[in-house]
Amino acid sequence: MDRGVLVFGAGFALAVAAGWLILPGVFYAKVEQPLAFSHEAHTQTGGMACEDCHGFRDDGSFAGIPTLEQCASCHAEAVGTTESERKFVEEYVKLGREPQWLVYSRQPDNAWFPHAPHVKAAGLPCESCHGDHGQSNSLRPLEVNRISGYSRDVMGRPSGPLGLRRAGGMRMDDCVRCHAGADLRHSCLDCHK
Amino acid sequence: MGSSRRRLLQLAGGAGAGLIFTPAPWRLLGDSAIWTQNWSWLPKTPRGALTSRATHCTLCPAGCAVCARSVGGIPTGLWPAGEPLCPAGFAGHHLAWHPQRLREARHDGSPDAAANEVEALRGRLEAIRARRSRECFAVLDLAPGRTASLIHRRLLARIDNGAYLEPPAIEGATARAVSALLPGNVRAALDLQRTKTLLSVGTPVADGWGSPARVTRALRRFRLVHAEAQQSRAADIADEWLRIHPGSETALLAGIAGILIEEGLESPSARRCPDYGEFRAALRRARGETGLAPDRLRQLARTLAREQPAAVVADGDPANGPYAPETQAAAAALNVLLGAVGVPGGFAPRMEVPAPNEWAGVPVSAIESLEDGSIGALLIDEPLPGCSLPWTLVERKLAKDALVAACAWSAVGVSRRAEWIVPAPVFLETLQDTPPAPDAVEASFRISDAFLPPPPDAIDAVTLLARLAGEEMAPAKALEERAAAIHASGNGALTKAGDAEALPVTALDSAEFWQSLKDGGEWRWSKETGGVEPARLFPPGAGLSVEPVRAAERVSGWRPAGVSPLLAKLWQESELKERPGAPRAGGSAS
Amino acid sequence: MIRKNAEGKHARYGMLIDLDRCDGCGACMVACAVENNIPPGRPGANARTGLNWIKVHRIETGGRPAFLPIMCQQCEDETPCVEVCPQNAVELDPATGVVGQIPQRCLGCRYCVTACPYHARVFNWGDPEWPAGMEKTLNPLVSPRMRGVVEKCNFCHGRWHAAREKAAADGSTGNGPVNYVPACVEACPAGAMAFGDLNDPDSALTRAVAAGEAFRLLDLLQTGPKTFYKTAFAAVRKGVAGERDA
Amino acid sequence: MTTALTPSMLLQRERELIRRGVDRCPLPQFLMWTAPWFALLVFGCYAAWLCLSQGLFHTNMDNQYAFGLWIFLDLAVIALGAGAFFTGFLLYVARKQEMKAVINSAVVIGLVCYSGAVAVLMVDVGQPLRAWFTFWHPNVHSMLTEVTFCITAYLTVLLIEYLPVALKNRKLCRVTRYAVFEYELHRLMVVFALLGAFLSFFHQGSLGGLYGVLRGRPFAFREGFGIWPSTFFLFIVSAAAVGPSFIALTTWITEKLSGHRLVEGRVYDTLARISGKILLVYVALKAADTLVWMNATAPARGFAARGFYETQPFGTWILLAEIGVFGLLPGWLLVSRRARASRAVLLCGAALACAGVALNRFVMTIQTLALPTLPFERPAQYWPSWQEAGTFLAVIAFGVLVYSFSFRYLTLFPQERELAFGGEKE
Repeated sequence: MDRGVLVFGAGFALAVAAGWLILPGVFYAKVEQPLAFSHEAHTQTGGMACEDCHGFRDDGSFAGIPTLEQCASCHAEAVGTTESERKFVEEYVKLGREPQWLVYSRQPDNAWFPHAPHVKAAGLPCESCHGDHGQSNSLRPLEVNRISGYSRDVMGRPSGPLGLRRAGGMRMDDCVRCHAGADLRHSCLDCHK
Repeated sequence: MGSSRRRLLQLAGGAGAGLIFTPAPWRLLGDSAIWTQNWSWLPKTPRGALTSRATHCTLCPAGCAVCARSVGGIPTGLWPAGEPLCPAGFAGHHLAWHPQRLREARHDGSPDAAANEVEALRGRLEAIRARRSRECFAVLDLAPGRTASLIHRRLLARIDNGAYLEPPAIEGATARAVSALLPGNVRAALDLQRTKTLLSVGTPVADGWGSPARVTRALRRFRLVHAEAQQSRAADIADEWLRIHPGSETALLAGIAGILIEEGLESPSARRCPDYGEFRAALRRARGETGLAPDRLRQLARTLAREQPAAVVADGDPANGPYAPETQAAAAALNVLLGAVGVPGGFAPRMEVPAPNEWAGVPVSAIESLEDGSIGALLIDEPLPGCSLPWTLVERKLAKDALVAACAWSAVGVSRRAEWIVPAPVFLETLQDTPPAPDAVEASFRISDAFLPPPPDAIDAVTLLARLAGEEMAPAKALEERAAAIHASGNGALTKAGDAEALPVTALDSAEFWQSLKDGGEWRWSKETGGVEPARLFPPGAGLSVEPVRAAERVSGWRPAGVSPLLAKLWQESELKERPGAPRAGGSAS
Repeated sequence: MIRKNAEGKHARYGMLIDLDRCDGCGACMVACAVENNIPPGRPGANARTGLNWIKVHRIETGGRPAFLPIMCQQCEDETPCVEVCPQNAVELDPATGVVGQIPQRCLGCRYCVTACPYHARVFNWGDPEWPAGMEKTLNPLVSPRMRGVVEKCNFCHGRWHAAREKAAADGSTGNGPVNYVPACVEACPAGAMAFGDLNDPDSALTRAVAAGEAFRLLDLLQTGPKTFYKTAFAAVRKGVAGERDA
Repeated sequence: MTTALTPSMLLQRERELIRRGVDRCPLPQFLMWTAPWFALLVFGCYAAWLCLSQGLFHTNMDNQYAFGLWIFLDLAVIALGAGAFFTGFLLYVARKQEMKAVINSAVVIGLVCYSGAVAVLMVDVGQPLRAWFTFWHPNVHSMLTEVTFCITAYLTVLLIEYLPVALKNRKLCRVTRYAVFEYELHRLMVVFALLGAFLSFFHQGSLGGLYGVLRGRPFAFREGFGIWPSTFFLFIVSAAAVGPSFIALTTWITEKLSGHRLVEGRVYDTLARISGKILLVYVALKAADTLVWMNATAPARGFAARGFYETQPFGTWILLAEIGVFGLLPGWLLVSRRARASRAVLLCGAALACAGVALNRFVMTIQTLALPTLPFERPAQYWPSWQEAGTFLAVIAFGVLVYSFSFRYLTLFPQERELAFGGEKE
């Protein structure tokens, strides 16, 4: 067991440690949201439900993130005292500038995810895919894959530290897990466009 | 020295081996493959609410009803709404983004402010007025027959010695020749939807003539006999193709007319025409060689006489432009002989869309009618692609130091000759309406709404002319006034978008009428006109000569596929439009 | 063959094209390009390098020429392209009978393009380019492809997705066949194209096929195409489908 | 503490790399020989870079000719590269000891042919970054999956077979650990030779199967046994037939270029004899298959056989040339002892055999795509663009360079020292 094997072993251990602990973080760039926003403030103190802001349009398509004027209907003037709300009213509502929210669940352009069949036909609760995002008090930064450009919540195996699975699931594996069970899995064309 | 390098190598070897057991290389492999589907230079589809609104396609006189599907307010497709659409219609929403679209004003090719052009034109106008010279201020309207054209003529009346010019158009040439035979200034149009047999001489019936989509849908209903020297697209789809000698169009028409008279198959209204005897004499002299067997000509004449209502169209062909006046006169005379003039299914009198009475303006004058060098300033209005005009025709009429300005959709059309070019708002950027279709007898008024913002310094020709005439006018205002005039006339009925039944105009108030027109509704007015008798067989002073057609100035005037780059799918990326027997551009059909 | 399964959930979409009505105007080709975000031709593109999911051919038949629109025939008997694709980027969707081409998995080896007897597959020889601003008019139901991948007609599967979403939004919970119309069928001014479900016995398509007036191209190759053609003239059928000794 | 390298020291260092008892031309002259090939390699890499970075519109391929000329050249190069597996098979299995003289050269030729072919495939494929999808989502029904698996596997086997040849280099085998590893590896060569033969048997066959399974192309479609069309077996036999001939050709060319004898006459004779016999077997099988195809397979699919040969320039001459001139003639030349005796006739027979197999690959690739399948289609012409030609020339240049360096620094021909320089027997 001369020194060569030891050195080789040291290099081996170093690489494995780096690979599993540090590298996954390096794959993703953290991007901050333009504004701090608390779902909890709106659902608890504001007493609102998911559908109030994230509703369906009358033609059945999902409206997604509320528009500025929807927010401005309550926030024409600062309702609370928090700094981020003041910044929202000053820099966005007054100037009529649409905040560029970063969407955690933005699916790739080639994936077709309609909310109507899942929410209305299958009656799934928002938490089944979005996890506890609805009760979050602050918005975590969006982790964008530096190479593929997709959000971490949407693409690739959840390789967090030691590969622990993240809460909620909007990755392909999560969709396939439900669809395979409910005999809804025919071919790639079901969800790809 | 040796051992430290070897140690380093061993360390690197260990690290390399260790990496294999971490997710890093495999994630790299996976992410780079996924990266190939999300390249930054690949366009992303737009996001936003999917909406669909009814409007009309005003890219050609047909004015077909369309449903504009939009994402976030930007139209992503025009789809049929009850009536068929032609290929250019499906890509009409691309005109606003056309790569050759002019977006900023230009003076002699270099970018300049649009306002300078208005000043330059106003200065030239003052100079013409000051010099009291014969020179006139002319507007060359390359999309004649629209409401904007009427406004041009009204505003030109306010500018002393203003002249309104229309390009020599092929379409409707026969209809114009037949109108000359009708008493009074009644305009005739071919009632194609009710025709049973149509003899088209050279007219490209299958390439955007008349209302292209309606012609395609009606093709199975009437028998089309097409006479042309080369196997064009119209010859392909015709039920019978007569391969005549090039230039023997007049001989063919005269031949058929002769056989009709010989066998006494001509219509009684023709016999009643005063110049019937003189026409028969002229026919005997006009014997020409058509390249067809005599019995085939006889059989064709009998078919035309038997399968009524039959009509003859000899507008001209894209290769040679409009036919000589003698040919069109012969075609008009043949229509009279067949009894196709003034009756449904033939050349019936066209209902005119009412316009406000105070819109009387300068008369329409053809470019040839002006004397040479008489145009001091020329404003070209080119809102659409599709009109090509031999510039020599216009150049002769320009004065030495004439100023040529243009309001154009792009700088590549006829407007490339202009010193000043200002971008004009195009289809879907401003309210527009369509000229009367050469193959529609009933009067109809349809407009296309504005979906997109026009380029920042775009000026409509009407607005520019209004500024010169010291008046405030915009396309929307003009259309609204015309709608009010139509509503005041109390004629016709309005079909709201999506409804089937038509409401008489009187049942709506003026504001609701205008609003439902903007929402894609359509006003129609048709009245069963009593049989109008043709006044004569021949326009006064026209002879009947059968020597080959004098190739007029090459004017295509057709609506080629300039609307969107996607039409390259037909003209370049497939062999569909290749002329049969043409040398193979790309190679085999695949 | 995908037979209709017990609950009647599976569809086998097919097409019936009346060659006597088609006059080669090309509206279907433009409508298809608008609906499926097919980019305008590269400079110098020709009939063989251009991108067209549906191509109309002009065919000499002695008398009046025939016009034949050809797109992917959605073959279902050991589909040639599905058999040869090395990484399963092409598969026959049992729910709709459509042969699906997945651009994200296709590595552009073009083996399926050689395998297809109908030349219905085209390859992106270069990156798709639209004039500045025109990408705002792309159809969100279809994702634009990238260079180096094969693409083909999938009976406007984006519209099938939209129809499924609309059905769910209107309260239907099942995932049975939905009614939708591809872009070319909606576009045809002459009404020459009919789209239907071969599993549905009383659709116009199935009746015409059962009545035997409809024929298929290259049916001796037994690939089971689901696009049927119809014509009243023997000369047109001979020009289009070749000698019929059988 | 490396001292400044004077030119003479450099030459001395370089000569130490060359095998003892064998002399090679001086380094400058060798570099003069490699310079044009390097230029060609750089030019070809630029052409390939254009295709990779901007897109395949740089080639003249299109939707009808989805496979271009470089795919035919790929197939031909892989067929010629079959010399490696077959020579290995003859040496380690059929116990033909003469093969020992050319086995190293055969391995290098095989490595060069396969790596070149795979490199061109990487440029020809539209999305090379997704090439691993075939391993991750394999379609077990597709012949191309099998080709991809076996070619990559056989490429690694070739690399492993190349290692001992490389490690016997005079300087490298001074490191004891390499020498021990090389010796151990040498004892395992039998296993790798067998593995190589098995993998080559399958991918040469699958390359043939690529065309045989095309039910949409009646010109190429063949019935077969089980899932393998007849072209599967024809491609294997033709590759095995042409392998030894190509080895004989390259050995002769190297002799001419290096100016001294490398192998005994007996080796040429054995290579030619084996190649001739298998070639005649191939011609018989090919003739039988063509008859079955013309009378049964194609007509059943509605395509009369003569229709395939009415499109210019693919007349019936191409069929007769492939079976007659390039099949029967070289077969007879290589088999008859009298003809084989004169080296010129032997080499001419070998060259004809190689050309025959290349013509077969050309016909299966280009003629299959050229012939129309729909009755109204018109045949189309295709001419490769300079980028295509440049990419393939780069592969040839890469091959020549690797072979030149291997010949200079490694022992490709063990008998060379004894034949050319009177040294002791290996």
